Amino acid sequence: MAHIVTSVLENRPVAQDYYELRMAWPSWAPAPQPGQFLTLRTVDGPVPLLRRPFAFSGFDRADSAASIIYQRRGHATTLMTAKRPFDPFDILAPLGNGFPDPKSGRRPILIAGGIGMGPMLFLAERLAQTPYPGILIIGARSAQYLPRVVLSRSVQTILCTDDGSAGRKGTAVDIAREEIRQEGCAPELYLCGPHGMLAAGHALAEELDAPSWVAMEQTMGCAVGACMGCVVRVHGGEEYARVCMEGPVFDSRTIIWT
Amino acid sequence: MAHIVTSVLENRPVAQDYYELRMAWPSWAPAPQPGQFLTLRTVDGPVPLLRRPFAFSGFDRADSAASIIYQRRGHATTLMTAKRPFDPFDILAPLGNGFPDPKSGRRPILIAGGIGMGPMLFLAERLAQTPYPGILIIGARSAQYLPRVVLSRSVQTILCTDDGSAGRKGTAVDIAREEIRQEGCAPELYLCGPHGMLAAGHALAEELDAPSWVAMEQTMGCAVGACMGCVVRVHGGEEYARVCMEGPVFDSRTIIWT
Amino acid sequence: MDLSVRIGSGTLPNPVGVASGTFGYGSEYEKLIDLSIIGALYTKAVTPEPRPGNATPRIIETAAGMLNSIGLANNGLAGFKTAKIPYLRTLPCPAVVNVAGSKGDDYAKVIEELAGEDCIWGWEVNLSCPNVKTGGLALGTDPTEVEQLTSRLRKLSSKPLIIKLTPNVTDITAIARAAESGGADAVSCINTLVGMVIDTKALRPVLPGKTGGLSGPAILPVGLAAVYRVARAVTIPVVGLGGITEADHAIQYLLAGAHAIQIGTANFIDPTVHQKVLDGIQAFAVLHNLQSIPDFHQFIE
Amino acid sequence: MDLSVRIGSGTLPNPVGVASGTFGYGSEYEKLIDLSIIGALYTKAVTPEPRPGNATPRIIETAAGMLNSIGLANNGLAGFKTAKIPYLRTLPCPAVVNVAGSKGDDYAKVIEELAGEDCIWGWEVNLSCPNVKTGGLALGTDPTEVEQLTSRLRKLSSKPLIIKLTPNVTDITAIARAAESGGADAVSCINTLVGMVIDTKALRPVLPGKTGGLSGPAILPVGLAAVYRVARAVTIPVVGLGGITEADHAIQYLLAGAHAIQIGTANFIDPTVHQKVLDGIQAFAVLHNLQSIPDFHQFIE
Ligand SMILES: Cc1cc2nc3c(=O)[nH]c(=O)nc-3n(C[C@H](O)[C@H](O)[C@H](O)COP(=O)(O)OP(=O)(O)OC[C@H]3O[C@@H](n4cnc5c(N)ncnc54)[C@H](O)[C@@H]3O)c2cc1C
Ligand SMILES: Cc1cc2nc3c(=O)[nH]c(=O)nc-3n(C[C@H](O)[C@H](O)[C@H](O)COP(=O)(O)OP(=O)(O)OC[C@H]3O[C@@H](n4cnc5c(N)ncnc54)[C@H](O)[C@@H]3O)c2cc1C
Ligand SMILES: Cc1cc2nc3c(=O)[nH]c(=O)nc-3n(C[C@H](O)[C@H](O)[C@H](O)COP(=O)(O)O)c2cc1C
Ligand SMILES: Cc1cc2nc3c(=O)[nH]c(=O)nc-3n(C[C@H](O)[C@H](O)[C@H](O)COP(=O)(O)O)c2cc1C
Ligand code: FES
Ligand code: FES
Repeated sequence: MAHIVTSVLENRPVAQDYYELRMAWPSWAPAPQPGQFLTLRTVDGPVPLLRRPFAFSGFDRADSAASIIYQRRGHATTLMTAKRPFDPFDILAPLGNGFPDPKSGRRPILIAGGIGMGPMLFLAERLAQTPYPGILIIGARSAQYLPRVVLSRSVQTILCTDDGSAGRKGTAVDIAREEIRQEGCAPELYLCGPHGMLAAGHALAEELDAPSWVAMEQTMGCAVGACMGCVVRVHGGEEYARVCMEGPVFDSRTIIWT
Repeated sequence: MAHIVTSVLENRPVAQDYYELRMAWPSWAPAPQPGQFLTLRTVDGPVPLLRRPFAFSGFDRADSAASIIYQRRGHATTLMTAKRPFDPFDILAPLGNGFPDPKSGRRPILIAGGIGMGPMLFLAERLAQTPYPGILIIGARSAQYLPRVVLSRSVQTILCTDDGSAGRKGTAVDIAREEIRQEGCAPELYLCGPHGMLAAGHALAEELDAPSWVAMEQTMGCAVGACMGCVVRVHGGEEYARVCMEGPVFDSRTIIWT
Repeated sequence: MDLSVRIGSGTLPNPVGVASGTFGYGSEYEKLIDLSIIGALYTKAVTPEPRPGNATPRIIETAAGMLNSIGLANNGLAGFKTAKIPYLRTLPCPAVVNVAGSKGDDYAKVIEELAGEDCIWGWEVNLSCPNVKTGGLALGTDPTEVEQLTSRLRKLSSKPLIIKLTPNVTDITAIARAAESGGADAVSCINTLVGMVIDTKALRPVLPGKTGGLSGPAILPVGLAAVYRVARAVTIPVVGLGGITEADHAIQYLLAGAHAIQIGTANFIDPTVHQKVLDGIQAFAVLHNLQSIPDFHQFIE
Repeated sequence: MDLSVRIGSGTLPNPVGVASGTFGYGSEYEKLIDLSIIGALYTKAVTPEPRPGNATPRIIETAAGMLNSIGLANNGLAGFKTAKIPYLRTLPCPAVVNVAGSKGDDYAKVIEELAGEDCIWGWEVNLSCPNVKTGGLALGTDPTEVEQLTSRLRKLSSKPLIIKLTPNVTDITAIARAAESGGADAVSCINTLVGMVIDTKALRPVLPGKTGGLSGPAILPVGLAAVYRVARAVTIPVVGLGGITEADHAIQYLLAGAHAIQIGTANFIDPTVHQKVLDGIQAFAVLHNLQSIPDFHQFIE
């Protein structure tokens, strides 16, 4: 984990309300892993006050560049859309734990929804370079929210939309279930997206008795484990776990799904 | 007085840390007079919170344009330097009373210092079109603070600097005293600038038994007379007068100079 | 939807008022906005004697807020009668006179002398102004005093009597209950928080009176917590204020239990804020099919 | 210049501390900053029993501030001893243990059990946490209770004893004087203000516990006013905090009468803030030729 003041390289729309921001990555800084995140400051002043967390969507050591994909939602993300190449970019990174490798013999099924697409793209690209490449399933409400421009040819990708306006019609978890059945594989699930999608993914994993990993979200204060602000309820001795330290990636069976 | 959402036409540096911002002036809006001011909002959010007051430095009915000259000081004025042509510009204007015409037979001597230059340029241009043109004396700390690019050829102008790096050496009030002595005229003083300069101008007016008008400054809340925030101490029945309503222009003899 | 708000013997046409000290007596804003849409205009404080107010500067901006130390500057009762009453008679919205002083007699005197004025809709009793030295703490910090003063003032007028609460107390609900027992028709909260800013270049407090009253967006959460608690402690209506700059904030106050709200500092920033807030409240009511203001209170326990 | 600060039997190397609850126990930040420049590290609150903390979300941003409702989440005394004490032994700066509880016995228990630990420099007694229900108001709102508890704790340890004051009281100076009479070596103020935010889409308070504690730039003027008044009410040192995000703010606290300061929320925003504040204080001292911290107090009456 480091405090890095780097610069923006590129900031471009990739789907409706979604942007990809690439930043220079200093050689001394630790390399981000899929599932890890950064927190960034949008302004020098007191509004917006807190740093905002975003998962890495890619990292390229050769290009010395890392990227995130973000959705314009409120004040901070709106300010982010105005960032231009060479603007300074103040981040804490890399934070959190990242996704584990799939267990041997397991077929990685990567399920992404909404702002969860970033880390899944990153993980999919990584796995594509290993002997155990995954299937990436990206779900969106409708066609315009699909980030077509950032998709990689080296990753087996399935697009789906709730309204059927592009790709297959259905939720990403439903499509995953179909794919797994069709392939007849022993899957390992990786999920990032809205809470309901993660819960559905966990239910699918239980159904299939498969390992599954979910990247959780929670409003953050410090993002370094100090404030106890970002917790989620987990089974076991401690009632809560910190998303920024024990997570953001959790074995879905440790989470108390309510 | 009106709430006007207009647009920026031009925003250019005119001296070190000084900028001139021209804005479109809607035909329905009342015409600003020399000495009057506007208040503007720099952002939609809560920081900076309050509107900031600036005196008009010019108004051209034919061009449908008004202008201000502002100095970059703190948060709001720094944000103002980033305004571009066609940016929306939210103002309340015109506010305050404005300068009166000179009394008959009097020679208008206009004394400007620092951020006081705007209203003096405006007044000087106005008087230049009357049978009683004035002398405009602009004082600055040194050469780079003199707004040469905005000076009008139709106005008799004297520049002076504290350090003698440009124009005559001395304070604007000292130079005014010299000019008046040399001309042997019956002057009427108009002043805008730092508090100390206004007080010195008042002392000069007393010395010469001349009428004198000062444009005062005070931190403002509402700028429309409602909050009693912007007062200055005055002689007479009421202990205080509001800069935004009874001013910003006062007969210098009504002010309690401390 | 019925936007009206009943407070004691009176009814306000809508819940969106403008706060004392931020809107003068109305005339200052009439060129900028249509005063007839204002639910209630709370005047600048009136004291028995004229007050020049405090030394300057009186205002300083803070992070998402401002400090003021105006010091109850006003023309006094006599000045109010000659200079302001004639204007209030022409006002197209209800006028609530904000009453202030340094002791009980001051408040009584103002209400007694103005009680017969038809153009006055009601009273808002400012027990909380932190700018005036009443020998230490503000009058409105002691429940017993508040109850006594309220019942004294209650006898002087049958017009709606609103007690304005200061947030600078240990338990604002105790003060609110005291006002209720004393016969108040409503309480309004919050007044400003005590604050200070020091000029590290000049090496002195920015405000000559050292401390001032903090208002604006910064205090919104404090006002909301106060209104939430007070609304659960009393049965009379609560008028909520503090930090409202947009409709969403006003709706938060109504959801928290307020029957009406006031806009203060935001008037300085956007003269059209009143209209926007009123429109937003109506749109929210339509969205959730609310028939009247008390319907806003059903959502939050 | 001598940056050290004497509090009771102890001395802090410099006046810039990091506030309880915002810096964990230090380990969380050691990868980001040099902990040896920290004047005092105030730990997350320690209670006798482990506490899981409150339901989520626990944090919500407000205008220039944030509300938190962490709920004193901590491992309890036993957990603190096994999991944190070994780390504190390696800490290159003084560690002040922030002590919390719901009743007097809780505080006494924590201090009694930890009194022998050499790695603990002193105690900060949090009487003000608004997140924990102690049957209504916080413990630290009643002067008599504060004096009694302070003198009880005083007897348990000779290490510096700092009483942390809540701003949610009518008269913070009365509480400060009570702490002084009880034998406190210093008071620190302020803790968070009670605040609330309502989600008008979800139609419920954002924080499940409804209210939370407001911190950050928004509360700077409130903290400064409190420190200014408290510093004039007691003779023991005052540790100032609330809303500090830059050196200028810290200097304002020192000018107002504080002997030391703490940085809270700002740690989340800029991990290098501590260094910047310390540098700024030193530059200010050089500019004005100040020899020691009390020299900051000469400017403002
Ligand atoms: C570990 C993690 C990874 C994330 N990765 C991504 C990503 O890759 N792409 C993406 O678009 N978004 C991501 N988010 C969400 C992103 O942080 C929020 O969308 C962003 O903070 C919104 O800020 P805003 O000011 O625009 O909106 P606001 O109006 O402030 O808030 C909009 C929403 O974002 C949430 N939010 C606000 N502040 C924070 C905060 N400090 N921490 C967490 N959530 C907050 C709010 O609860 C609200 O639901 C991630 C969040 C977490 C916790
Ligand atoms: C009637 C009037 C006319 C003015 N005309 C001009 C002008 O023509 N050109 C020009 O450059 N400046 C003018 N000023 C001053 C200008 O308003 C301030 O420089 C500006 O508000 C600074 O804002 P900031 O955020 O950049 O600086 P800040 O850091 O906020 O403040 C810098 C200085 O400006 C003062 N200031 C801040 N807010 C206000 C406010 N709401 N009202 C008044 N003063 C404030 C502060 O007291 C401080 O001394 C005028 C002021 C008044 C009252
Ligand atoms: C400049 C100013 C003057 C004020 N004067 C008064 C007053 O005379 N009487 C009063 O009861 N409240 C007064 N207040 C307090 C406001 O009415 C209101 O309670 C407070 O500002 C909080 O609301 P806001 O955050 O919307 O401004 C004043 C506030 C400001 C900013
Ligand atoms: C997330 C968070 C947790 C906190 N936890 C504690 C605590 O355990 N004990 C305590 O005394 N104060 C606690 N505080 C209060 C801070 O120590 C400090 O008093 C307050 O935040 C004001 O300072 P600031 O504005 O610099 O943050 C906490 C504050 C925050 C933001
Ligand atoms: S955000 Fe502070 S512990 Fe995770
Ligand atoms: S700024 Fe409000 S009266 Fe002048």
